[in-house]
Amino acid sequence: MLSFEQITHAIDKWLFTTFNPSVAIVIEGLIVGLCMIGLFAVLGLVLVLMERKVSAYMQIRLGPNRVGPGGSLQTLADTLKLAMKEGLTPQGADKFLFNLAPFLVIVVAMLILAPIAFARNVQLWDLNIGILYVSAVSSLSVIGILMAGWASNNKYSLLGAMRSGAQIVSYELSAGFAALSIVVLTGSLRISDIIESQRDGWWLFKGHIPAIIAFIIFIIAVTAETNRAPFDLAEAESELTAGFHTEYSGMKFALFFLAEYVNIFIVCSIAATLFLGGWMPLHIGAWTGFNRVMDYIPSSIWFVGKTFFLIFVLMWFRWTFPRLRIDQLLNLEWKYLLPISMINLLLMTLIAIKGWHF
Amino acid sequence: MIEEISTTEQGELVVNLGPQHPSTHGVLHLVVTLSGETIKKVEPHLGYIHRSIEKMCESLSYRQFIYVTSRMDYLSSHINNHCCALCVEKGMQIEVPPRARVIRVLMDELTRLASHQLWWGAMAMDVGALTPFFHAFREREAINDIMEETCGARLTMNYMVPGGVMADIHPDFQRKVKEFTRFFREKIGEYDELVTGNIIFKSRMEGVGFLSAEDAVSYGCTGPAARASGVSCDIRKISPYEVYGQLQFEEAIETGGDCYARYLVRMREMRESLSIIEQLIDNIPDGEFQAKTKAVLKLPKGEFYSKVETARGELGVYIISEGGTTPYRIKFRSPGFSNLSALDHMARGYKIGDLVAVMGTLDLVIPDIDR
Amino acid sequence: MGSFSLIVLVIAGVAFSAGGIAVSRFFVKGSSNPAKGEAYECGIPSSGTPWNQFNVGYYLYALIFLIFDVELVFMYPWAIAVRRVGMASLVEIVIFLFILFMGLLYAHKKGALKWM
Amino acid sequence: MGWSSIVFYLISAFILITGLLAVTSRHLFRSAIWLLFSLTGIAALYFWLGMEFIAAVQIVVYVGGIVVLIIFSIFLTQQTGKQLPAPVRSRAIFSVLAVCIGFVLTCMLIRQYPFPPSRRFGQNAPDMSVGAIGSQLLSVSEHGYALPFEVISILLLAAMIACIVIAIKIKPGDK
Amino acid sequence: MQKDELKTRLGQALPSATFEDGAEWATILIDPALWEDLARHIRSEADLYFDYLFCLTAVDWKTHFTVVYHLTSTVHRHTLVVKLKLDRGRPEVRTVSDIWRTAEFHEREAFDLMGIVFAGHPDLRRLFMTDEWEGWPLRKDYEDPVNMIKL
Amino acid sequence: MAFLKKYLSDVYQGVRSLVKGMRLTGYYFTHRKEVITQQYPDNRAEMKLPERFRGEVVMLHDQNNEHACTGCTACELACPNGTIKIITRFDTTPEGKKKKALDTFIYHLELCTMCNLCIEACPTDAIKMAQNFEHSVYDRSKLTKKLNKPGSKIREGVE
Amino acid sequence: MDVSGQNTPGQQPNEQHPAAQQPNVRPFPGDVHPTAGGGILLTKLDEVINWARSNSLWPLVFGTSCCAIEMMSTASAKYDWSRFGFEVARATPRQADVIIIAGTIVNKMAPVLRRLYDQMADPKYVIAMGACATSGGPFFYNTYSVVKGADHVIPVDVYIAGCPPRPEALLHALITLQEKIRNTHAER
Amino acid sequence: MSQVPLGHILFVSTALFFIGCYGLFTRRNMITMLMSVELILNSVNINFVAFNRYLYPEALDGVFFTLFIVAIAAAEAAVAIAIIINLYRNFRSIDVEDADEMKF
Ligand code: SF4
Ligand code: SF4
Ligand code: SF4
Repeated sequence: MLSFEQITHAIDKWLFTTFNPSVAIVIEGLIVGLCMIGLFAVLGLVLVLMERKVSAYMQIRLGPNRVGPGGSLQTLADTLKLAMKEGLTPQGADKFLFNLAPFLVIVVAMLILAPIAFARNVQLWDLNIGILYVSAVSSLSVIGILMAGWASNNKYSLLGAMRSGAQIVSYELSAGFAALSIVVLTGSLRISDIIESQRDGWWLFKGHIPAIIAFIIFIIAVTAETNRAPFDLAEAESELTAGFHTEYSGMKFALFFLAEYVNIFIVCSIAATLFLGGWMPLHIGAWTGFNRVMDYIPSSIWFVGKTFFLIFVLMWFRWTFPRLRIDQLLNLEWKYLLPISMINLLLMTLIAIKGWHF
Repeated sequence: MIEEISTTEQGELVVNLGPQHPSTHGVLHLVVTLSGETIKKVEPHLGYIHRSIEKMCESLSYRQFIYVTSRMDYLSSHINNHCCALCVEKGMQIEVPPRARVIRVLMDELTRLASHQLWWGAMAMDVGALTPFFHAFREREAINDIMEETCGARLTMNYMVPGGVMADIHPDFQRKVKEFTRFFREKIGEYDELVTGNIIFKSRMEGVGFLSAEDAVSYGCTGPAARASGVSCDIRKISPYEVYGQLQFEEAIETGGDCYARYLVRMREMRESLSIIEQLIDNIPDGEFQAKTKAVLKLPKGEFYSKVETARGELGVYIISEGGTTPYRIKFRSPGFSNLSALDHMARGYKIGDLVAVMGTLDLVIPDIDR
Repeated sequence: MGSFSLIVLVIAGVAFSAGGIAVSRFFVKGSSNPAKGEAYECGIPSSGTPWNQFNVGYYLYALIFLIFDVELVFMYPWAIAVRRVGMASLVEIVIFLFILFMGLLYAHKKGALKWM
Repeated sequence: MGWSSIVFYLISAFILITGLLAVTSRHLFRSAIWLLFSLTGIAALYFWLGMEFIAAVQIVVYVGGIVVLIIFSIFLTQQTGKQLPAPVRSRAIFSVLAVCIGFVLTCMLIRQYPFPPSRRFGQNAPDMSVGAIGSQLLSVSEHGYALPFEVISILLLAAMIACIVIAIKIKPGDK
Repeated sequence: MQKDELKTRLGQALPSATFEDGAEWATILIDPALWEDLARHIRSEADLYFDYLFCLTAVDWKTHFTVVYHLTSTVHRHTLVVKLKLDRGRPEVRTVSDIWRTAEFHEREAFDLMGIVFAGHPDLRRLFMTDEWEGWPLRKDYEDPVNMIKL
Repeated sequence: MAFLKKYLSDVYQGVRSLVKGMRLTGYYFTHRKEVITQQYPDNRAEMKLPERFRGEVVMLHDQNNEHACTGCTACELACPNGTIKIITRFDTTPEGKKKKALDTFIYHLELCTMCNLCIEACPTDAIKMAQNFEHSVYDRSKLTKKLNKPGSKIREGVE
Repeated sequence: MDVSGQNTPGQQPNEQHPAAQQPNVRPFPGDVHPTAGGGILLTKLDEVINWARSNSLWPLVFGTSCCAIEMMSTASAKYDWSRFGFEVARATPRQADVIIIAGTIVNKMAPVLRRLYDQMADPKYVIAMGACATSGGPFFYNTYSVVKGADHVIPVDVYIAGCPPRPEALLHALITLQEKIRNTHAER
Repeated sequence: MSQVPLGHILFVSTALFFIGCYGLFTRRNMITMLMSVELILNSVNINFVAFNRYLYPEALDGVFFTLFIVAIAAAEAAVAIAIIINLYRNFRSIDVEDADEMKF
């Protein structure tokens, strides 16, 4: 069947045969840019709708079902409405930074998409420090939040921004350690290598207990990094009315909203790549028969499936748990996750060196 | 006065929570002085829903003024009406027929259940868990339907009249209530599963907002807020009204004094109310549902005080009559008012997140405080 | 398509956000009134500046984070080299981590990780 | 002059402009943001030089760490509401002069010294991958950096302890 | 302690007090000047120990005010009603908010709605009404043509 | 060691309690039958309101446009918040003597609190509570109603 | 079309619902008397904008008293207003589209309400829920502190009678508001 | 990258260095001075990397020097800011003008 891979490469070849390289690359860049914008929009719409439906069913209700078939157009209506809503800037706010913050957040989210492998050989830039690049760029997003909270000239915003600042930077550590424990196994930061190394099974299964621990820690950490409940102190509605984007309205608010969901997608896809083999179908050792069957499912499906499963898990957390208090939150990181992940990393190193993994 | 507060010592931040705020359950206005995230001072500002009910009642007849009181503590509106009816009956020595007494008590307990369910959902929402709210409302709706069938309204059912109840219970009443109790007995287990045992919730609640027994009495706290500190203050036990004297039920008392204790007290009260309902539902005596009363009620000259146990604590109605058809002066001693006065004492030194938890477990209803 | 994609992505991001905001600018004429620009504070006129607060708590965490961040950076090349270098790498990293772990313990003892 | 050199000059311009803004802006927070951009630009420069790892390190440590720390300290020291005072004119002029002179001199030096381009520059692109860095970092041979590696950890430990010792003093309640 | 025992007990504690009959609880009418001492007395005495002030009401009899304190004891479970007669010119009485903490809010309410001044109260401000509100709404002679529409 | 044991058991207990909660929400997520939503605007037709539900006060008219209101204003007096205004007129009976009769029954729905006191008070059961609750309008003057239909008159034999 | 009580189902007390008996007399929803630009032909763009606005009304979390409880019930599972996409209740007026004034507005609260309304971003709508918000309701007479109807403070788009209006009534009001939005010129 | 001569990169780094110096001279606020120092350090890093890339592409020592400089810069920034905060806490000002009477 026609897979993502073939399409993209056909386009690529055609461009480079018909035009001279520099023109071709410009055109290709144009296409890619449009695709990415499209991806953003679609992700925003789909994920928000998904969230609302999931929460609805967990809360024994129906959720949006009147706008469009089965409520499918609900989020579209919301987006349009937000676009048609006045975006006001409070006086006393630092206008420049206030307007800059949403841009920064969106651009950062965009940049992280570069090394993500959406399907077999479908990847913008397979750079040799893939994972490190992702964690590096994602550490930029906290600046956007601090900027927004700072510029709003609003107490709730400032409190929310400081909270999420401390929270995000803290949890970056354990996320990094968890990722490292896979890097130790693969011996490369390159995304494609990491996926390739799971040809005979996903690390989650190959890596014994340490891999599972690392996986859990990673999920918790990214939940905190994306300010999701139960770690959503930045937007703790009942305490600070809306956290760092209290003063944002209309499209600027929509951009924050969108960036939040795109970040969720990104971290989940990274988790899927590290532990569940990205687009790699479920292979088990040398069971060639089984593996071949699995290969019939196109790689893009695998990738999307895994990612959305993880996203669902995040939503499951959100709609089940109460919110932590700020000090408990930081305790969890510094007293539990960080030490555990350090020890876990050492175990993993031992396994890697001794080659005990499958 | 906000200006005068805001010039605090360097590094202290004065934040207004409310009047419009998700977690203040209405229009309570708290001026919170923070240093970092730690609460230095909480100053409640009331009156954003002060509807001058006491003044109104001075110009309403003894039949009419009852309905206004269901707007005070609308979550236990039934019990408010009950208290007023009791006070009028006390003044006129009306003998309430036994059937009416039992019906009243049943309604009270159902109201208490509904109120506690809403509290449970809302408080879980305050600490960030959104799903319990919807589960709680499923049960609450079941109660509302029963109420609606018999009283004709979902929330502000004006069902109590001096001398009994306005109408006889609906034929389906007993069946439905039995169904409900069976249904709720199993669901309350889910409550524990979802919230009570949850490690995050526990750590949010335990050791937060401590209130000692002495302070509880001195601040005039009543109801679950005081019982959680080990003060026995259940009017249903101390000075039983209606048929509470003949019933077997326990006064839920904890000694923790913190938010978690208050939480547990209310959870136990739900079970107690259930058992009360189960005791009564099958043996409602036959007979009149309303005593014969004159068309126009006149209380003799004098003072009459009656108190009942609402879902929030001790509600007192103090009527001073000059012998006319309207009260000369009427005073509602509302439980929330006194409980709120302890808020500052309870919240000091904790985090701003804890303030939300404390308010959640105090279960404040602002119109009840402001009146 | 290599590093060129970064440029493309930046441009795409800016274009996306700018486009969105431009649309709203174009379509909505907002009414304006004195209260609109004021900071929202639950409907009460905001008092004092939000920028006067001193909470070392957040800052301490950021501080310790920075240290561990640098450590993490150094561990990436290590993690890759583990397979090639073998047991020696484990020894070295154990020393490395141990020393920093001391730091963590010290911070814990001093209560720097205790929220105030 | 091809794509890459255009990109280079763009990046350089970006770095210098934002850097200049960072040291001249009168809003403390803004100048921090400009610094952030300047550092990011430098990271981009490393990317352009083909040193992805260093670029990532630059972002992680400087942008993700130091700038965040600076922003926090700005939050704490409350300078942020008001503008910074403009530099005293005499001092400004003096420093501009000094800086320009120094700059010109250095540039002249750079110009007249012919940097001998490495023989192997064109062919066999060197192994700049992280793996190489890693193994050399861990190796104990004469080109190895194992010892500095460990020493760094000591340094970090010292820094952390120092910070805590200083910071503990200022904990409200402890003073 | 029962109603009449309470009366005798208080009678010897405070000879000048007069008792009202016919009410549900022991009701004692005293001179405002003596109130604070009596309050401390009945709060502290072991056999009285009225530690719980559950209602504080201010009543406007057109000629004068009365302030009614409903006290009870969580130990002995007996109840006492204390009434103070204040003249309409300058209604002032000593605060008891330092004896029963709950009085702080109740007294503020009484001040706000009835204009009773409680000397020595920590902060005697308007509680329900806005600070710039004039008049004492619950007084019988209160008129507000703007807001009050008579039925 | 004891510290470590406690540490681990803490972790275990915590995770267990969390899993419990997730199991519950998971159950509800997977069991659609638990959904209790009633889709209001679609179920208008079959919506069953209890007959005691108090939606608004209406005056009963029979087929030949007659009601039972004598204009005694008992309801007006009973109403705690002046929702009802009775305007009476005197029309002459065939016997030639003047008789008080209802002219207009003005009912301020926007004031009414559905407290049922007027119904209780009415000696002739001329008014009752209807279940209609859809009272949303764009301007509130539309909520002030005239309950007796134009041209309606009092039913024979009602005193 | 008017809702005056003549043809309410009072005559047949056992009839469940007005619509059941006079479907043609009272089209759903409410009475849509022509509002500004109601009758005139709308452009396609207007239709799209109005469609979006009417289908994503985010309410502000604003409940002062009893009616707020019924508002909660409307949000709750049984009458789930999220079916219409109303469930995104925002705590900050900047992101909210509609204030549902659920409860009594007293003189002390009025300026707050005004300020909240002012701080909302355009376009913004107001629903007065319950007798109190509509006219002062039970507290119309003999009270010194209650605002006699929220429309003395801010312009109201839709009024609901009832004390409290049952959740369906609130849904009905929201649908009525949607109707109104669809019939207005989208502002440019 | 081969078309861009090494001199240009050095030019950029020098410019950055002196921008940093300018900030160091003119600013009186400790935090901004710290920022200037960071700029200076970065300009040095650029040099290291560039030299390594252009002149000794077979070795990695430039990279390592950069790495260690980064690490040291981080430590230095952390300590510096700790001190700044502490000064601020005690003296309510982080202006070097009044720094002279600041002593612990
Ligand atoms: S129901 Fe109550 S408020 Fe309504 S008209 Fe009848 S008496 Fe008046
Ligand atoms: S409705 Fe009934 S009570 Fe009212 S005026 Fe008519 S007859 Fe009298
Ligand atoms: S209308 Fe009725 S229910 Fe609603 S707020 Fe007013 S009194 Fe309460």
